[in-house]
Amino acid sequence: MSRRGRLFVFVAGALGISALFVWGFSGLPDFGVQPSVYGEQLSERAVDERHATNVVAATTFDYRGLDTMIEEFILFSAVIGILLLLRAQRDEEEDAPHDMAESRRPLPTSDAVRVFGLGLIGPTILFGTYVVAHGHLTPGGGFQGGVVLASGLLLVYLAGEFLSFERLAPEKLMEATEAVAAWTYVAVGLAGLVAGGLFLTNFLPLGRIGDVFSAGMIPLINVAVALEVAAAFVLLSDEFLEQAVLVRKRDRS
Amino acid sequence: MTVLPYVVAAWLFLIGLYGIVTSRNLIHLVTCLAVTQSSTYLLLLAIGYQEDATAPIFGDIPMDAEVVDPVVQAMTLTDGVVSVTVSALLLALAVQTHKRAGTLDPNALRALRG
Amino acid sequence: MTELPALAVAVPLAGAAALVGGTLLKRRRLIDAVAVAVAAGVTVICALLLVESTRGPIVYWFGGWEPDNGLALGISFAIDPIGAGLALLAAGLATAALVFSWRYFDAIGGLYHVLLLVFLAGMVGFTLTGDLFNMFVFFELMGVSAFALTGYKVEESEPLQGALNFGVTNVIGAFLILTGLALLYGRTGVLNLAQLGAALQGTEADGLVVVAFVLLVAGFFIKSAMVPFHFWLADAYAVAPAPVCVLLSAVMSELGIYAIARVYWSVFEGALGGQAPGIRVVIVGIGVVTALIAAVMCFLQRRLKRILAFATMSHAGLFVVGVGLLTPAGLGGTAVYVVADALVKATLFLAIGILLHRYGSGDEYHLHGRGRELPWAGLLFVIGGLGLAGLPPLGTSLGKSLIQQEAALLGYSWMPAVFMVASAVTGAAVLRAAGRIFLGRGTRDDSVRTEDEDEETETSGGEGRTPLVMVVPAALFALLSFAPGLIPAFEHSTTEAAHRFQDRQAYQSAVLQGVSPPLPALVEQSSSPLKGLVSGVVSGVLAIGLALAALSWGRLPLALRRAASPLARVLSGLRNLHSGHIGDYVAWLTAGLAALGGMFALALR
Amino acid sequence: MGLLQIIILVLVALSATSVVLTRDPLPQSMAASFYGLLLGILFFIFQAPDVALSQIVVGAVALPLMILLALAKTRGRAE
Repeated sequence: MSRRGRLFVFVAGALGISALFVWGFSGLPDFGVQPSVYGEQLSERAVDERHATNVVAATTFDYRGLDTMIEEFILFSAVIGILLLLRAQRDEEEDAPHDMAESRRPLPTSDAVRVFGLGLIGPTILFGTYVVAHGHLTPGGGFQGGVVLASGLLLVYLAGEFLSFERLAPEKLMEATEAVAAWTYVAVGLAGLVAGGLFLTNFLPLGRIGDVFSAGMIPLINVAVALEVAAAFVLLSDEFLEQAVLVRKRDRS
Repeated sequence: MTVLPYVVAAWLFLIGLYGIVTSRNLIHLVTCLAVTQSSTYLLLLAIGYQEDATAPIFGDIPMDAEVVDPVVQAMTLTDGVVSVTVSALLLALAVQTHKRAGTLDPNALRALRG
Repeated sequence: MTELPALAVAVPLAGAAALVGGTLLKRRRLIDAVAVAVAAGVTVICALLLVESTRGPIVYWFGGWEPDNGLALGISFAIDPIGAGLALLAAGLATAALVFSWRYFDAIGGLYHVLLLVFLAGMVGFTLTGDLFNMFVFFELMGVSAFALTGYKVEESEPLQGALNFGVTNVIGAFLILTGLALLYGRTGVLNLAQLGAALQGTEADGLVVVAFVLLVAGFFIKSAMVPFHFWLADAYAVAPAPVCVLLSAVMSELGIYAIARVYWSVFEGALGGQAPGIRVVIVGIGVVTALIAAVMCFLQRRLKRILAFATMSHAGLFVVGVGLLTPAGLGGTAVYVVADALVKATLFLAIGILLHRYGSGDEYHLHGRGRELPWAGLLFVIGGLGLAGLPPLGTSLGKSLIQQEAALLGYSWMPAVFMVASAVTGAAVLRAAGRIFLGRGTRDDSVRTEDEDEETETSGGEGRTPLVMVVPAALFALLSFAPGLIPAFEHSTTEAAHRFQDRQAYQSAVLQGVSPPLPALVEQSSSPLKGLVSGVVSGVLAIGLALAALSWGRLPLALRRAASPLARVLSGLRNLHSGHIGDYVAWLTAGLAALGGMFALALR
Repeated sequence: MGLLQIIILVLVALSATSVVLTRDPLPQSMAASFYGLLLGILFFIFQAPDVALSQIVVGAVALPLMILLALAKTRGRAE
């Protein structure tokens, strides 16, 4: 289709969809009034039943834990897919893999940036760990904390070199971490079976409300998710970074 | 004004689609797709929102306080992670496409005709 | 035994994660063996689930969160014979695809196997789940692993574009589903399918309910590639590796249709059921249009995989007709047809894989006459082509005749003509290609030079012999595709399953109260097998005739060829719509959604 | 609903529009980062701190970063 034809078809469709949305959305309750049956029920019982003060975490990791397990595998399979896609390409390009200590340096990093970056690494990792560990108590958890942890590792890249980043986070290790983390979630589910319940039934003591070690298996799952997310994110960045580095190298030569 | 969140959600959906339809760069297209997806976050959270209620986190608030719906938040969390994952995968495909075809412009990519 | 529902998903996922260890060790044969074993295990689990579900629905609450006072707190799997049957089909085909891949790819590591197992888990979970949001999550899992599998290796030029088009359109489909879900949640405040159905039961079908239904149907239509949401499908299938195509074509398209049936009968029927005739007109209409357009497109292709891609679409249109009749007999007939058709398409895709493996090409002109040394592969193609055409005693003929009978009862007396055209034309396209490849009939090359002379292949090609692990699955599927028509009990049990599938009250009480009411006694339907026999034979003969005509086109009278030239112009216009441009596809998707909404609005006013 | 909510909602709509209309992917990734941040703020106001936090780390940091890296990759070989 020509550009204009495409736009015409789209605009006609968009007008129709707008009408459809007006018709459908007008049946929704007014903004800010109605609590849902399901949500209200969970808010009422989560603290008593799960000893988790963060009801969102209790919902995500316990009441609707299967969703989260599948979501973790979405992340897992996307990373595997990207490895598959980009790896094929790297095999073709990496003709001479041993010459490169010098040319692998992507960008000269200024000292100021380096110091700043190094200074941030510690706090970032600390903050990430905190976010993960308190996921069942306060906002945060495995996903948010996992990305923060990965950013801590990426700061190494910012501060120093691609090489030291590679050394800190070798691809194989990250791949294994990712797989183990994904596997852990399933294992937690199976442990529920072994303990006599159904798949994903809590099998750990619930502890005292407000403690870091409370809310049964939720903190454990949070850690698994954090590892999964962090490893996935590092792998992705590494994969894309390596691509970028290879290109610069080629442009220079 | 009580319909504003729904209007904005609909707008995000349509403007994102507009971007995809008119895009001349696959990376731009993936970002537009992320905008489209954000419409679903807004819609879900707006449906679960309750005036004068607090976040469903009972750390510092009494047990009988009014809280907003935790289920929509759980769904939005899941949705958000799925979204960024899919975006990453599509970006990798775009990078790879660029490698094969030497361009990111959908108008120039016409190998799959008919 | 009670843990089977969870294991059906947990086993392939755990297997996939464990296989990553295998890829790090670089032991290819070990990976193959483990992957096949896991898939076979899932097949056994699904078979057990199928047997058990015939005794009544199986409900499994993850985390032990059983409903409290009839309110669902957690996520449930709710398994009935149709869902379990589809899961079994997916697992069986995945096992065969993995066996076939044993020797098919040389250079790939285990990441392919990991993704295939995740894909399997996604499909199984999608068919078993009883929760709308969970369905969305499995939809995405299926999608993500399928995009990656599609785009991973190069066969024809610009393959990644196929994966990108697939990815972008299907992700938009997922948004539509989620938006529909949000509307339903805003109205009812629940997510469990049975609970949603209970909440909507007897309510007035206002704009919100209709629009939610439209959004869900459109999202699932994207997955099952109904016109005008279909453009991505041929692009994706043309580039995916042949064993992956088996799963995409024989199961994934069907799952979109399954999902429509599932949400209609479990959620919407209570509110929209009074207007079933209006809904029927719209859905059946879309099915018919898709079946015919895709059949024409199918005949215009020269690459084997694209031929089959459009054949898949065309037959998916016929499935939609069957489901869209909104009666138990229509759904039961569709179930028979889906199983039979899946076996036929699996045979054909594996046969194409064998040709690709051997000759490094999947183009009927390039392969002209080269298949003479592989008469048995030619036989597979002929069985497949006749299967698409629905020639008795192949199972497809039974499924088609069941749907046609039911359609005629509902007043669609012209439906047999649609079925005959779609079946004959798609069958003819395959038979034509078979005639050219295996008999050396027809012209060696057409006047149009293709741009993809330097097509790369997904396997090394040029193999002197075809390994047994590739032949056996293909031959097995060819044999099995006769089974549905020859086992009389099959028809009976699918009809029964369809009755149960549509029993909303029983579904609700099984899920929410944990009580299964006794199964209703079935009214025996009087079927006239002779009628199906006639229309099946006619389409089979038509297919052969069309294929022969196409192969001897140059020798036909000039007048006839001239008369066809205006037709050719229309056809090239149709082909040009399939531009491979993602912007075009999304524009059509937008317009299609609006049109679908408009049609339902008129039908349900 | 409060004035703050209205203002942020309007800003979100405007920002999304600017993300789409910025045709060059490099400035677009910056616009997307800003948009992610705005959404995060909106979610805080909607009493969804978990989602807000996730939106900020993912939408404002992770996704734009990946876009930048993909760009670096494709820019390098632009002819």
